[in-house]
Amino acid sequence: MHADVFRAWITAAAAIIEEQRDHLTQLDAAIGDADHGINLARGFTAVLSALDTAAPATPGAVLTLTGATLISKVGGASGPLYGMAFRRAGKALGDTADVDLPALAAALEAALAGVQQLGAAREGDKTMVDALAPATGAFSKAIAEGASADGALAALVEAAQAGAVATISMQALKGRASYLGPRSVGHEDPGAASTALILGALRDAALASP
Amino acid sequence: MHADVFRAWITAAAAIIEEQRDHLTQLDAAIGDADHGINLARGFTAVLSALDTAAPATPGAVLTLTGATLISKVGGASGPLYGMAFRRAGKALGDTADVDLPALAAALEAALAGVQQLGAAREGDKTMVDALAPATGAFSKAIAEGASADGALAALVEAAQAGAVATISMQALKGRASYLGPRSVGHEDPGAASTALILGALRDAALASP
Amino acid sequence: MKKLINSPDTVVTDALAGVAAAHPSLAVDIENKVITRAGGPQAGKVGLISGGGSGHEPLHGGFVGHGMLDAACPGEVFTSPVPDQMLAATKAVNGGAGVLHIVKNYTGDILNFQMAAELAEDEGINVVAVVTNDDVAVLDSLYTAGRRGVGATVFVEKIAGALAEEGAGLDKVAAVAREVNDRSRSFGVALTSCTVPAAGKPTFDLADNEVELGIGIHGEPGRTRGPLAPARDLAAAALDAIGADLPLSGDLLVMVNGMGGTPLLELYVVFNEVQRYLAGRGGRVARSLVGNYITSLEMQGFSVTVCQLTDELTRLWDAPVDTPALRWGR
Amino acid sequence: MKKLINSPDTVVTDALAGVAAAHPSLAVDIENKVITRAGGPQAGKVGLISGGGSGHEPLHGGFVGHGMLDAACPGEVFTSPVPDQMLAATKAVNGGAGVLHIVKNYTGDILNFQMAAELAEDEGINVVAVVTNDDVAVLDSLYTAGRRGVGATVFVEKIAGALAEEGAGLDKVAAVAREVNDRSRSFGVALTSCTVPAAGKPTFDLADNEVELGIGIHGEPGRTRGPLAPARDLAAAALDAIGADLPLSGDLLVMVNGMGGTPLLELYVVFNEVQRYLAGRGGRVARSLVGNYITSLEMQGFSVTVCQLTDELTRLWDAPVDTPALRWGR
Ligand SMILES: Nc1ncnc2c1ncn2[C@@H]1O[C@H](COP(=O)(O)OP(=O)(O)O)[C@@H](O)[C@H]1O
Ligand SMILES: Nc1ncnc2c1ncn2[C@@H]1O[C@H](COP(=O)(O)OP(=O)(O)O)[C@@H](O)[C@H]1O
Ligand SMILES: [Mg+2]
Ligand SMILES: [Mg+2]
Ligand SMILES: [Mg+2]
Ligand SMILES: [Mg+2]
Repeated sequence: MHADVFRAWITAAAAIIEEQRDHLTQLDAAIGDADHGINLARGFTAVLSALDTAAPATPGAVLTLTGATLISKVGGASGPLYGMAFRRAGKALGDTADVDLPALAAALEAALAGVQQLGAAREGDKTMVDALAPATGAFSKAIAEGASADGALAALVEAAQAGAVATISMQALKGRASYLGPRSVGHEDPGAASTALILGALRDAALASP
Repeated sequence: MHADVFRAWITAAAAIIEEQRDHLTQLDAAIGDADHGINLARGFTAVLSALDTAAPATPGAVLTLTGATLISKVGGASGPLYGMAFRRAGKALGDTADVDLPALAAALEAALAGVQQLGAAREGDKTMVDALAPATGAFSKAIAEGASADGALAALVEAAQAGAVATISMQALKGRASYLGPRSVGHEDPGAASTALILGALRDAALASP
Repeated sequence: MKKLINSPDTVVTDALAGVAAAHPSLAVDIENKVITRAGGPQAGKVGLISGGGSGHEPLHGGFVGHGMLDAACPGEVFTSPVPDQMLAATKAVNGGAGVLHIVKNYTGDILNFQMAAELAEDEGINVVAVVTNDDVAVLDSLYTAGRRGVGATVFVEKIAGALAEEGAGLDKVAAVAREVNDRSRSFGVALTSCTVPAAGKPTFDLADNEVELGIGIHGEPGRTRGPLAPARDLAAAALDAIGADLPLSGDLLVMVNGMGGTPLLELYVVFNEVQRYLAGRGGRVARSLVGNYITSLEMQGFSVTVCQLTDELTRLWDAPVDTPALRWGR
Repeated sequence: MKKLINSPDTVVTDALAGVAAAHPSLAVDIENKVITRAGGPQAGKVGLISGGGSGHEPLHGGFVGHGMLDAACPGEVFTSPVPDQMLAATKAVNGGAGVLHIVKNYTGDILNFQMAAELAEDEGINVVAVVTNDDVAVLDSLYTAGRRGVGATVFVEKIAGALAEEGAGLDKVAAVAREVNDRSRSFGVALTSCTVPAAGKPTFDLADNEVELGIGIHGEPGRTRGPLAPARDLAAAALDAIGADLPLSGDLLVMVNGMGGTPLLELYVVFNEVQRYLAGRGGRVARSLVGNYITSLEMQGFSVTVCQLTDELTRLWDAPVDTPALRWGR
């Protein structure tokens, strides 16, 4: 997969975030402060224009610029966390022009590591990690088992979506939702939901690529 | 009529004002600042305890103390105006122990004169004057024509009530309601309404007297 | 009705007890509802008192202190105080040089202060009353009780207070108070109504897409109702009304005042539009206030007050003031 | 949604333009959203910066000035600012003696300030971060992101700012900031919700007879919901929670803070109950603030913050301060 696929990914992610903006904000209103969709929509809009201006040549450069822009434009908890995720993924890809599935898996593992290093959340804490961790795990496992691109990407997205849904029954231990204690149970974590959307955009972009 | 009749009047007035408190306040909400009923209820409550403590011996003293207490306790526009009205009425009665109808009529004329001197409102300005002026006029006229106490007091109250209702179609030229200009038309003036109630209480007290 | 009170009957006295506890520089007579400077009257200094209904805080009690008022008498919520309070305040601040009554133009305030002044004169105290009437939303004609006194009252209290602090006589202090009022105009806009505690329900209703243009500080309706519009348009509506009555050029003292329930963030948005509008017409915001200074309980909305400055008025505005709500220079 | 804005996207920058126009003593970089003192960095003085989401005004921009902050960086409404802003502010106020970051304990603020500090260190600027976490409504345990930083932030900014103004070094300034935070606790109560402009609807719903006990400044739900109660009981609920974590005896600095939509009249009613409660437990209100200092847009409600004073902290509290929202002594 070349740089254009990754640009397509970010473009698709920006589109679905914009579309789901109010939904994500409402999820955040229930257990946070009602700005997650607003934050990410603002961030990805800035990312798109940054990609237009800089037109990075490699997959790694696309993701690194995406991460840096999110850090500069989003704020809140999700800005640094998603920013770190994309930057680490970009750095992991180095300057290869054509990314294969194992390299993509390694990049996603690096993204997860970056999020956990910065935010110190573990699986079960009711955060984006609960979507990202199972997703990367399922993706790497599928690839190791020799799955096709379709199969591996399907596994990635299914695991992310299942992980996001699973946060509904969790009590938040990190982030703003943790202030609610037991009252956080019964609501889907907005960051986990946005992670599932962003990984869904990755699958769509990758499958659309020749 | 002796002092007890006048005490009975003020007691009955306090009761009806308390009962109509919210209605008067709502009338004031429509074209003023939603406190007329509250103001008068506070004032007449204070008047009752003042009458209990001082137990004035003459009709004039009852009304003078009523006026002084309203001035001290009500505030707003209606406090000084009703206060002046009762004080002037009390002074007009002097220290007679037994007030006849002509003396009562003269006292009410003095009350009206006091209100107009202080507030400079004329009939038609949509104020308490529009209830008080026709009422005193009708009362004096009935007495001059030799009407019975019942008849004269009935004329007093009917004219006051008709005057209050007539304020509905007036545009306010005085007081807070005047800020509304033409928008003040269509609402009954709260002070005219309370004047009709207070004069109604006078009739009841006078008729109840032996 | 959702309010932080113990009961509608005690809200004013409970708040006064809070004022007493919060501000050692003030002396508060809770029973008679009079707030004075702790120091007592200053011999030879003109005393300044004002008063009006409660619910407009920090006006007037928050402006008692060095360089501004000597005393304030708060009435019940939205109801002018009674002559007894005003007389007590007048006596408490009389340092022998006479007392200025600063009265907002409402029938109730006028009548009660008038009676208080007569009582004070009977006790040999020289009283001059200055009436503020800066609200251009009301046409000043034979067909109304006259323009209402609103934001200019804050300017009058500050500037007349500064001159009195310098030792000027009663006539001079009254003259500068009248001058400030004459050079000032205001206009208010409400986004929501407010609820008088004892009434228990909102004074008026506004639809979600409506604003009241020309609102009074007691929730008296204004000139017209209009659609909810961007801050730029609402600021322009207020300034158009003011500009029709007062030239908006030259050095100006401008207050963008919150009605009590409007966030400071929004007041700064309005102030930005106000200063842009004025700049476009040759007006220079030489001095300004942005915040809650003369409020209407929890009402959301704003008012704009503009005063044409002179060098002398600017000097007096800049003079030291030390009150709970306005403080600089010491 | 009824707000005095031009559009949700421009509310923060429009307000910053208003701040710039209203306060000549401040320099406002509207594009980068950084408010600094007009003077620029003072050689040899420790620089103090803070920042956080907008919607809490006057916090933090209203506290920039002599004796308090050197700079503030406002984020979008209820969203922490980004590292770029914090870095720009840090560079702008660095007088060579290092820079103190005053950070309220929220994941977003922590992470963004952390990144900014790393970037600043890369540029050779010595940065120390002090995190405020005074909100007792949140249990400080492994099961939460830790207590939130609320009202104590105002005390920290004032007192650390005073010490920095005296020329103390970064370590000493950071130490007193931590001391103030350690000696302070807060608890908030909401009567109504608030609406983030870009969201367009209230963050949460409260029934007409309900209050949220332990509300956060971004409308985060608190410990529990309770019935609307008299001010006396709500004040007691807040102080019971604070007293469970901090002895309430001795000389205290007490703030009764409005959430933005509560009238000052009601805040004084609450303050009266607070001081009576404290007096009953041997606490003396030695210093106090009553008003809107750390708000949540138009939310109605209050918070109480109590700080155990020492002679040194009292001295630093009394030191001159000259900012838009807090001013005395000059
Ligand atoms: N420590 C953390 N580790 C990982 N993710 C986190 C952490 N804290 C918060 N998050 C994620 O951030 C999301 C909230 O993002 P957002 O609403 O944009 O920021 P804020 O909470 O500052 O308003 C949460 O739903 C959660 O998924
Ligand atoms: N100038 C006046 N002359 C006579 N009556 C007046 C005048 N101004 C106001 N009023 C009466 O006072 C009433 C309002 O009283 P109230 O609401 O208690 O005082 P306020 O208007 O100060 O709130 C009006 O309904 C009107 O009848
Ligand atoms: Mg959020
Ligand atoms: Mg009224
Ligand atoms: Mg009134
Ligand atoms: Mg946020």
